[in-house]
Amino acid sequence: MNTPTLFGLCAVALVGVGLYGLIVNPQPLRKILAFNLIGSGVFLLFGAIARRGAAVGMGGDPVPQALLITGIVVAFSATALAVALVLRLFDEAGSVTLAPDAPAEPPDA
Amino acid sequence: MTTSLLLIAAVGVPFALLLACIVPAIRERMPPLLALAPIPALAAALFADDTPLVLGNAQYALSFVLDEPGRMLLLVAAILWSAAGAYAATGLRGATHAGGFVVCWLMTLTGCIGVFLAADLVGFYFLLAVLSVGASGLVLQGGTAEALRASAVYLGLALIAEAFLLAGLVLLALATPDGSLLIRDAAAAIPTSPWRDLTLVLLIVGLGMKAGLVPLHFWMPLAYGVAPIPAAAVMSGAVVKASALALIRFLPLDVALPDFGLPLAAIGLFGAFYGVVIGITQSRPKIVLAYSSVSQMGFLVAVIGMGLAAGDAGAARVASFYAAHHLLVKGALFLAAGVVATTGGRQLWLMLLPAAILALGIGGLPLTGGALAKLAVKPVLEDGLVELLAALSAIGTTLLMLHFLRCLAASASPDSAAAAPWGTALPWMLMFVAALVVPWMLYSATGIGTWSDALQPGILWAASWPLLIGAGLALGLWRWGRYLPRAPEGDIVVVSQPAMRVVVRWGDALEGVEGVLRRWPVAGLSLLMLILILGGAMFFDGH
Amino acid sequence: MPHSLSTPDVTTPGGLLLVLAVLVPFVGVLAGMVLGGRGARRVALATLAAGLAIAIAIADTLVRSGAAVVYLLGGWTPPLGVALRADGLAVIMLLAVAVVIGGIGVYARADFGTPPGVREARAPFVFWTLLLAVWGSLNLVFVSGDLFTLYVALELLTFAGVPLVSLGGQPETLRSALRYLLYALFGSVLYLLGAVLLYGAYGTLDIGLLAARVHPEPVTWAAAALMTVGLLAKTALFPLHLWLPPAHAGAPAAASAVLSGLVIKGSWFLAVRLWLDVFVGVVTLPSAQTLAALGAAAILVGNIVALRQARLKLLIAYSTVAQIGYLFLMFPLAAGLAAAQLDDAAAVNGGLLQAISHATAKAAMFMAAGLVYTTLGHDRIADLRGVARALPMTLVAFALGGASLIGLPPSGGFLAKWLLVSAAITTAQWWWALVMLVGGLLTSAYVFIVVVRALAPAPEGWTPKASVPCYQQVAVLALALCSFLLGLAVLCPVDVAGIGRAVVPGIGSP
Amino acid sequence: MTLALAVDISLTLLVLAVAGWIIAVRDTFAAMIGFVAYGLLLALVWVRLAAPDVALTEAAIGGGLTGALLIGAAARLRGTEAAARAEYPGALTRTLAAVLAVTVAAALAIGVLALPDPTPTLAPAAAANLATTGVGNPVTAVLLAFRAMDTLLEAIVVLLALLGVWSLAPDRAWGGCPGPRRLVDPDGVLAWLARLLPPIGIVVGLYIFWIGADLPGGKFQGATILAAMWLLVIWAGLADTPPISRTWLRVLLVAGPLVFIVIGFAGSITAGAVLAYPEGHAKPLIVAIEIALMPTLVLTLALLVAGAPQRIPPQ
Repeated sequence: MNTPTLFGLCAVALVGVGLYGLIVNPQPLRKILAFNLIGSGVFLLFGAIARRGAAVGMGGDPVPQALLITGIVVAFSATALAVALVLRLFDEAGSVTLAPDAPAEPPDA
Repeated sequence: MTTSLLLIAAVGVPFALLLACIVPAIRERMPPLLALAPIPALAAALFADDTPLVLGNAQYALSFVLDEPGRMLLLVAAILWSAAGAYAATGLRGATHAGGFVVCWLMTLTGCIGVFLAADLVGFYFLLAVLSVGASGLVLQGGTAEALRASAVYLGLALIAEAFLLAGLVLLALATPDGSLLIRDAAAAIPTSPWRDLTLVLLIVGLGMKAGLVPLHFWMPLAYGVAPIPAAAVMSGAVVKASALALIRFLPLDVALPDFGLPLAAIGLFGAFYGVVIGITQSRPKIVLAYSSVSQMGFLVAVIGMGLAAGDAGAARVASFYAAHHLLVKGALFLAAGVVATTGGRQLWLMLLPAAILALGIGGLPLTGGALAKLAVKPVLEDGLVELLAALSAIGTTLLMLHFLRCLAASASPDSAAAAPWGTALPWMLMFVAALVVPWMLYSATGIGTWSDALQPGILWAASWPLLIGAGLALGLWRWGRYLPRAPEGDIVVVSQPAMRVVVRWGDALEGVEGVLRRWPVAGLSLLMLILILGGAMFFDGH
Repeated sequence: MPHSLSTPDVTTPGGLLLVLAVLVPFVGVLAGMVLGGRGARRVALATLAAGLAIAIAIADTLVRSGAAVVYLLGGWTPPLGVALRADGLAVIMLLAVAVVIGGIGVYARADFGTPPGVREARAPFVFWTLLLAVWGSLNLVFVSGDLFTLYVALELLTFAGVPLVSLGGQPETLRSALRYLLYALFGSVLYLLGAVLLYGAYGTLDIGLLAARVHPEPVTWAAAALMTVGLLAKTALFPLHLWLPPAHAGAPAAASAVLSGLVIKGSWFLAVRLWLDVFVGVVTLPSAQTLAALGAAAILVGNIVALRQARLKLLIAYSTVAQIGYLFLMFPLAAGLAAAQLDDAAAVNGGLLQAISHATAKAAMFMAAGLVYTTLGHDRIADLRGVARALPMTLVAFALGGASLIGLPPSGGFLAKWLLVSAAITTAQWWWALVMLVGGLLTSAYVFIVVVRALAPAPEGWTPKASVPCYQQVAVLALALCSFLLGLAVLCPVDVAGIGRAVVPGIGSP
Repeated sequence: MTLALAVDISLTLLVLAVAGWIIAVRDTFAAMIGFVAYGLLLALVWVRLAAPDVALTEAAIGGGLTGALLIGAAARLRGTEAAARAEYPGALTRTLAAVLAVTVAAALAIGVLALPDPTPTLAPAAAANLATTGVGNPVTAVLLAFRAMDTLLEAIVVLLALLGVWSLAPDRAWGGCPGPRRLVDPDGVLAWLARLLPPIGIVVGLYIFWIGADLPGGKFQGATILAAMWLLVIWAGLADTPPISRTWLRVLLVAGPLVFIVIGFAGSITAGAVLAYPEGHAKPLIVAIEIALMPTLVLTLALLVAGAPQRIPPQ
């Protein structure tokens, strides 16, 4: 068992924990949180893979490391958009449930 | 060259008129042109030869050709469309919003002529779809709730039939050597196709539905009952023949396939009697005529079936002849039904008598085209049992037609001064003359037989006795008919209403399940499960 | 191991067009942001024209050269660099999207104008900038040759699509948008996980190189399953469609057209790309059958539920659920053809045609529904009386679009169905043919219901609530006609979709 | 080695425990606090994985900005907690979810253990081409040379997300200032911090940005720190968010990607390919792009956290 493999398995476990949370927790903010957990798991796995690719004096494969930075920023943007949506939904509806109810007919234009 | 021009004009003129309907002003002025729209088709039937017309490039082309069955049917169909068009124009005079009727009429006309001429699978399928959509639109023109229902049933059946046909046509195309899409090549390749049986079943079911084979005939009484008179005339006359013609063209009649031919004939004959039995319980002339169509189309299919069973290529010609006769007579009788309903008093007999001649002609009244038609198909039906059944069917038809005449007379206008306008009476008279004369012309021109053969006393007697028996039965019907149970119009579909309720309940259940699947936790679980299933499907097969 | 894509060693002539196809819409977004207000709309419409020209130029280049168009960004060769690559499949999608977006743009001119007296209004500004963003993202999905770039493209697509859903701002649309966003993110993170695994196993993210390197082993199977399911969630394939119907219920018509016609095609296209070009020899026939089984379920359930909808927009939305199903029937057919050493062009072209004809038809139908809503003030199917009189052209467009969905000739839907049914029979998978035919029947039922209701005469004294400009009707009709006449593609002398794709010995073959 | 491994194992266990707690804990606000801690722990993991660039990004964005965003939202949504708990799915769903999540994770673990050894890597290729880019940090070389397209697209992603957030404004507030107006509490600890920290933060942020070309760090990390400083000032009430209709704001927001695209296309003339740099001028051009991206990123990241416009500023 070496460091990259250990963290690789840790990453996989994080994905599992996140998946569970994403499915069962009804609060949208917690779903966003779970999404971030899965995301960090994926990133961590990528990081472990990068570390396994250490060569020619580099501590890790720089390509995955660069992609990770992009990935983290993209995940942050997604989180920001989702949070803004949740907050606006709260402002408009007073609740944040995601349960699909029979879509009401929009008021006549 | 002339042929190409004639064929292009035959399909192109109605199509161009249809496109011109985009302009509302033209659309409102279109009715008088309805009678003229089929004239190019008439010209093509008379003067074109059998050179194919090919439009397109080497990879794919639409082709049209005027083969013998097509020519016979095109000729009589053009006459009917023209007469019915004149009749329709009279009805539309002064009507506001004639646009819908005109568009559907021209669409149906384009499809009808196109199907009669189409020589390739895709063009045929396309034009058949145009025909079905247009015809269902014509049914809709009745404007009532029943018309809506009948139109829905008609279109639904037509589209189910087209689904069968599409599958059949794809199989045909796959089995045809070097990817030819010509109907002729496809039909020739059926006997050696690896999917021969399936192809034949799909084609027969698909076309049989459209031809009104029992038990898928119920759309006929529904649709003809509610459609405006001229629309019912062209639908029962011309439109329904498209599927008969397709059967003639697609089935490999020169190869004996008794496994398919005999069941087809049996279903056809069953329909021939079924139509009579239900028909005599009806009282509206249009409905009686519709059941007569069920019966006659059944008989026609039986002829084709026997031809297929025996591998008799000649069956194509006589079946087309029979179809052509029925086209003229049935079209004429629907017009008669419309004319009689607006006629009363002394005028009435002037209208009823020709109707009686034509109606009894279907039963085989000597010297009428009907007698010729029965005579023409006789060689195909020479099997002992089938011959007997054919004779019985002639008796039944006579019975049904006499019943029709009685209903027709009863439907006459109570106003003794009422007289049908010339714009409707004249087309009816024209159709009467055409139904009398044209079959004799075709009979000799196509070489089915000679006039002198057809006029031999033995033959005349053979045609007469079923009539007499039928007349006797008709007397019995009038005496005791009130004890007969009454079948609802459109028998099967009406009886099957409770089944619909079950379907609706299933729909409810399905909607409920769909709602559950759209819940977040369920959708999330589905997602994970799918990952495992897909991964597993690769893992276990990959090992 | 056989592979279908040649390694992109060099930039081909005309390759720069691919960069333009991706970046021009995004430059339009940036310019629109700065100019704001009415400027955003002007920029968008100008970009639409320019983009269409670019797409045509790419198609021209492809057909002339007869080989895939390739561009190496920065001159760096994969695996270190990123390549853009457009084969026949990609180019056809590029063209189709350019046409559909153009139609939507013309239509939306009327709905998304900045009101007078205001410098900039929210809905128009957001719509026009995001319309371009959707377009750029889609183009990127079609031409990108790198799995990570594709991930970014998918996210771009989601970020551009979600605000379009919630443009109305009512609680229900916000809820739908949130559900869509969260589920789409769920999908994309799974996709990324798969891509990461592939990099770990093969050291590249380039599609062409991966195609040459992948072989059946646990990591690849895991990656293929994750990526595929992630993409299915974004495509809303049944039973992963929870977000789609509600998202359409309250979205503006033009946004629905974008979402239903185009956005879901992006992730579908990527799934096709992966299965046909990357995971050849990894995915197996049973897995392809699984996809098609979901597709079949989508067709049946979607159509039946569509039949039972009371609102026109929801009916069309469920029709989309069903039509997505058709898009997945091609997988086992292509696999079966390839396994029999036959050309899989019938199945691939069939699927592609289905996608394009659905994109055009569905965009037209949603916009037609939008015009109906404007005119009547509601879209209850039971009460569509008068539509035929007020909006004849729109009704014709709806019917033509419907005919394409049903598969009546000469529509694109017909040709697609013909090809797919042929492929089903050739590969002895007749049950898929059966599903397609039954689906066509169910489709015809609801199209018929809508058209007949709309044909009913209006009650006496009825007047439209609002009149719609003629050009909107023309745009809708034009798109519907595109779909209806797409079957004439059979007259095209070159098999464009096949360019740049070698004949693939197939899925499941040893 | 064994000591290092022991550290790694305990770190792993800690990360997993915090992650499990975040999912399991009843109170959303507490979970958000946990998430910030989780982000910091992850940053440690990144250090252990020899990825200092990522560690910085994770700490700044993953822990810092995301945490701030989520904590703010959780505080506002306190009232919905009870309703959400009532919606909690039943035991069957939870069991199924647990079983499936564990199965998927286990399958993934098998995949991870089956990864090839030695792993294919692009490190040698990157090293071989590093010289041509003129930058010393291979991660920066990947971001701005080898895979510059991804970085360009990423800048556009952030911008699109911002557009999406703005689109959630009520119609009446369009063009206005994002977020609620904060009141100044001159003696509050926040105001004190907001006066104390920014000068330091700005220096640190610019430093991290500047060294990014050659050492770990770069525009994203630097921009995040600067954005955080600005947000701090805003939250303390010392400054307000700018109205989104301001032209200067719009120009700055698009300037970064636009400069990137212009330099990229210039490359097709001067260096033979879009996003290529002419021989010998690579480093200055890369730095130019980074400088142009910097304000864009600072503004975008901060405004993403600030949220949708809510107020029309007094004219």
